[in-house]
Amino acid sequence: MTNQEIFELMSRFDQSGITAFKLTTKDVTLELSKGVGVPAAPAAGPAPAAPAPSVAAAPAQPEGPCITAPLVGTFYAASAPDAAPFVKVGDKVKKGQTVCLMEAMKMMNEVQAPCDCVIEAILQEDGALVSFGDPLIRYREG
Amino acid sequence: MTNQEIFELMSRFDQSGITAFKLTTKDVTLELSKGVGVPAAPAAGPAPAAPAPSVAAAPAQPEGPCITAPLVGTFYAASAPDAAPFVKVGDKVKKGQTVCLMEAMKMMNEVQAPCDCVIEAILQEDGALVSFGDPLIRYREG
Amino acid sequence: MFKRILIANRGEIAVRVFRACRELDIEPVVVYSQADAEALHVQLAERAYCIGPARSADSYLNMDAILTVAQATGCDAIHPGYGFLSENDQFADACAQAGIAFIGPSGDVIRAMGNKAAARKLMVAAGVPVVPGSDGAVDTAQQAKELADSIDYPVLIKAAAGGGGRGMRRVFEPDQLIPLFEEARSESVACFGSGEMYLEKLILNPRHIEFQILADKEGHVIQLGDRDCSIQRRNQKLLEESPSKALTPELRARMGAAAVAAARAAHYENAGTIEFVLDQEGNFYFIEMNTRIQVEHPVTELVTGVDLVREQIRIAAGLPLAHTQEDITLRGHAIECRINAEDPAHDFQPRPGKIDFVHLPGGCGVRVDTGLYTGYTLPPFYDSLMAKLIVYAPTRLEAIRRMRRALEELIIQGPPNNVDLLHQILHHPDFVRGNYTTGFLEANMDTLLAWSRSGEETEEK
Amino acid sequence: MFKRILIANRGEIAVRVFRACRELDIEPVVVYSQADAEALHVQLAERAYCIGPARSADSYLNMDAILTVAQATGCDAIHPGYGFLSENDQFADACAQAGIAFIGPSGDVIRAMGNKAAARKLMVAAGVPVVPGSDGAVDTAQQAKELADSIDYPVLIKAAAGGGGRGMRRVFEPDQLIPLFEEARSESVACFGSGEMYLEKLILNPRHIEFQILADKEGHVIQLGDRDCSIQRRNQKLLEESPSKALTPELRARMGAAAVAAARAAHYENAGTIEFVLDQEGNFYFIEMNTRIQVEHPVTELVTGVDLVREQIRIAAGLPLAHTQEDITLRGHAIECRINAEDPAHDFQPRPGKIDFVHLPGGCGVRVDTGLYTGYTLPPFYDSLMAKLIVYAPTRLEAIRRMRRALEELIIQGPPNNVDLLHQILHHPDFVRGNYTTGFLEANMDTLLAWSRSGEETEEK
Repeated sequence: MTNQEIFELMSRFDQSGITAFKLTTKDVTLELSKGVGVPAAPAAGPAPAAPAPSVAAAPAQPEGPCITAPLVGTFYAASAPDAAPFVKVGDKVKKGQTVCLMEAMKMMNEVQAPCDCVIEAILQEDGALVSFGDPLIRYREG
Repeated sequence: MTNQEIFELMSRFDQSGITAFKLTTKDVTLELSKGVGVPAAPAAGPAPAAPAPSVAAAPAQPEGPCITAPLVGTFYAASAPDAAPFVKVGDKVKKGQTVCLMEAMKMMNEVQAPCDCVIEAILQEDGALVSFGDPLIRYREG
Repeated sequence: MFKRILIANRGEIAVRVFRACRELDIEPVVVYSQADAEALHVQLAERAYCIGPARSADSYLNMDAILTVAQATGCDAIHPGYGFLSENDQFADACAQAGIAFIGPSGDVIRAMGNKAAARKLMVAAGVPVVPGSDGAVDTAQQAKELADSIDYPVLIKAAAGGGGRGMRRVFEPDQLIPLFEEARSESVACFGSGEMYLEKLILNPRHIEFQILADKEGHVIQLGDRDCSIQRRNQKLLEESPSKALTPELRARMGAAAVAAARAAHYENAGTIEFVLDQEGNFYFIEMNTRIQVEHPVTELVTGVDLVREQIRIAAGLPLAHTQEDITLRGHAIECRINAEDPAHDFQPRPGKIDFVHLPGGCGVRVDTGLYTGYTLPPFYDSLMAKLIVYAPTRLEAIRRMRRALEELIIQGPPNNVDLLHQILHHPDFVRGNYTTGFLEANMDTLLAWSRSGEETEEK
Repeated sequence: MFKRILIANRGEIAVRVFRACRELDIEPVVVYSQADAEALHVQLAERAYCIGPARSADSYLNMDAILTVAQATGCDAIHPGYGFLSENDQFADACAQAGIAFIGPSGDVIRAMGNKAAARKLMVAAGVPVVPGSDGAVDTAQQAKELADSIDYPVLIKAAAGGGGRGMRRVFEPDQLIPLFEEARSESVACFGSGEMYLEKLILNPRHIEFQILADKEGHVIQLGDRDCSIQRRNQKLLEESPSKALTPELRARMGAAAVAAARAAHYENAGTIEFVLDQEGNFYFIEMNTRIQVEHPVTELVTGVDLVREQIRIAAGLPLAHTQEDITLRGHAIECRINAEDPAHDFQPRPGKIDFVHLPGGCGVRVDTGLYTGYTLPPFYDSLMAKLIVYAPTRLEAIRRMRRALEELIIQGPPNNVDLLHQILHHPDFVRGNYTTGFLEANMDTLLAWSRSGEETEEK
């Protein structure tokens, strides 16, 4: 990998909302990360003064691929308060299988597994309001 | 990887919003990190908008040692409008010899050579108002 | 009073509403698109939710997402700002159905004022002058002639399907009316396949004058004076001031009364704006009503001392107006400049990008409303408004001088912007005299841009 | 009017005067020390000259250097700002001799008001109340007793040479006067080798109230209302407001009249401030006159609408006052917070250094006067004032809430500052009620600092 290629990767990374980057090829490993909530370069962005810290800060970035929220809404791990959760850590699920629900405007939206995979972690609390794009469930393919 | 390549990587990293950088190749591992909240490159200071550029900008830095203005005042290369200048380029002067005058509050202040030296350049125009500390005359010892 | 307000907008207006909430001890909840994760309103907020990807249709126009957040966070009101959902009648209805106060008028009022023909009829009935013309299509040249004779010349003939000047004719002489009407209709038929024609009075060199209105749920309506928004480029306002130099106290009173009558006729509630054109003889005509807070509202705030966003929130909460018409006096003079990320030298192309360094002006009589900060990257998905610079001074000339020095202090390092152009406008003799119409920018753009360039060259020397 | 003004100061006040010059179409010439080459006033100016090294005595107090620049650049006036040479009678004289207008009163007036004893006599003669007491030394305990009986208790006995409370006694009961006087004198003799004693009325829990004055060369004198500057730490003002909550309209009128009388007695010219202490019974006493613009002048500008620095320049140019007393009405409420580079947690140690990032608040009713910018380094040679945050709102409570939100928006990344402390003051019940005296900060400092700390801990969680 040439420096020029690295610069390009750095620049893309820098301008993106991505906070961690790791690339491994046969010859090279490149890891990049950025402080949470810190806008790209020269200076850190404003943060609230006296009151509480910004909730806008992205949640801690889990390692591995995640199923993310397809819309802003309330996260439900189960179909009803008393029911068993759709999935739990260690479960093997099939592509298209429902893994959780997202409620928006009193509509329940089923969220489905993108591939055959094993559930590694449930990243949201049941009943939490979750932003669009936030990670819901971490998995590994298989 | 040459030092030059590393410098380039450091510089890019420094100017970016990236806070951690790790590169591993067959031969080399390079790790860079920055404290969060500390701006990278020093932000450029403000400069005037529509009107003329700032006179405050430091004058072009001459190479070599200079005799600087010991006070703010008017620079005179000669003792009178018609008189020959105290010194001209190429002159050899002795330590303590008067090289120019600075007028402040109608008082003439003689500026003297700090050592035996050869005059290399006269850096101010006759009659110009010169800031404290600004270079007046460039010289080389000898 | 509300406990929690969702701010359904971005940019400087989201920050503006956020500030008003904090000052009223109301908890603001903000939303943002994925492109705005670093935006100032998000950084300031304790509660911020991403409602969708960058595209407005999927985020700031996504009613379901916004209402979902409002309900899940227990918001009792939504402030729509301007643009986006602010004049969307369905959104106002949906808020009402969800039991959340929409900070603005009802869906019915938005619908009524959003339909130009209906609004025009309402105004005519309320005795508010509208631009004279055919209230619908004119079928024959003879009908057109009769109408033109009755409303007096010059008149404008325009094809319903027209565009780009095709199918359009200005008529200054009565004997030209019939031939030009026929010409225009033939052109329209040829170009657009339609012979449907309209006719209206041609307003030469108009001023764009608007009046700020506040109306509460109890039916109290007041006007807060005028704003002159004639400095426009392709209907985009660039600089606004209050009060207008074109109005005499008598004319201001008459237009203000007409604005109040217009708002009453619309059964208006909350803050709104009545837009008029003013011709050179001092005749004014209703154009449209904006049923939301306007970008240029700060100039009114400065000359009246009334915090309009605060009043919007109070009105929506059911409180009566805090001021009577007698309380409102215009004091001093205010000017607003819109600082846009656009390149005047290249046809005003929008220029988003990284802001490497910002230094905002301050001091006596200077207000800045912005979402900018050093290091912020302007996303390319939304409008190019970066900041509003507003000055206030006892007189117009002092305000002009204050704005010049404020623009001179403003530094935005990054993509090109329109600061130099604004600075040149503030030096143009016609602007300084207050002698300008909506044609000012088009007529003077070449001169102004040349001045900007020569300034740059001087600087580079 | 002047053509060119030399600004003989630095920091935010240099920027303030610079702005006023630009707005009056007067060319500003600035000077700076070697430590200030990167300062904002230097960056803004087209003409800037370094007048000496960092040490004030060699630069900002260097009269010859300043006059040299003024003369060589053809300045017809010098604005001294506050501090430095602003109350230096010799400098005012030197300007006059050099034919350059000093923007302030004459050297004679500065001398007269700078001598406390002489100023006190002048005020007594003009009927302005002064703190009752011995006009000079009290020779015997018996004389002290007689004086104390006549001015009423409590009184304060103090040694001329005293300090740190030594040689000082508070006397609340008449029969304690003589024993305490002897005690204090013995202590003074023992500690300082001097038995020279003074006596004055002890003002319990005073308020520091000052009145802004403007006076022109024609002898017109007006007052522009009061400022309450009681929030002080070791005589350093931290937060000021106008109008004071402690004054009734009647008391305000009486104090204002006394301030005008004081300025007239001094044959005052230009902007000045009459400082009073106000006791809990509503008695007020002249303390001193400040013969310059004050740090806290913006609060008066906001409630009166008068640009004081502009007026200073106009007066010095020989123009009559632009306002009569009748023109001046106090409208709304203004508060100023001084943002200092100091660490409240470590005994308010000054903390100069690099400012890595600045984000200043803005929006409705917010004014910032500062020389800060992102990347600026505060030099360690001068005072720790970084910025002044000033808010304006219709009522005091709204102003308090606006200031809170402005402080919440303010971000200065770099060395510690006093923003959290100010934020806590604005939440203290006694402050919110307006129920505070010059003892407020000392009495509440521990609480306020504890609140600041707990806020930080909460944030870190």
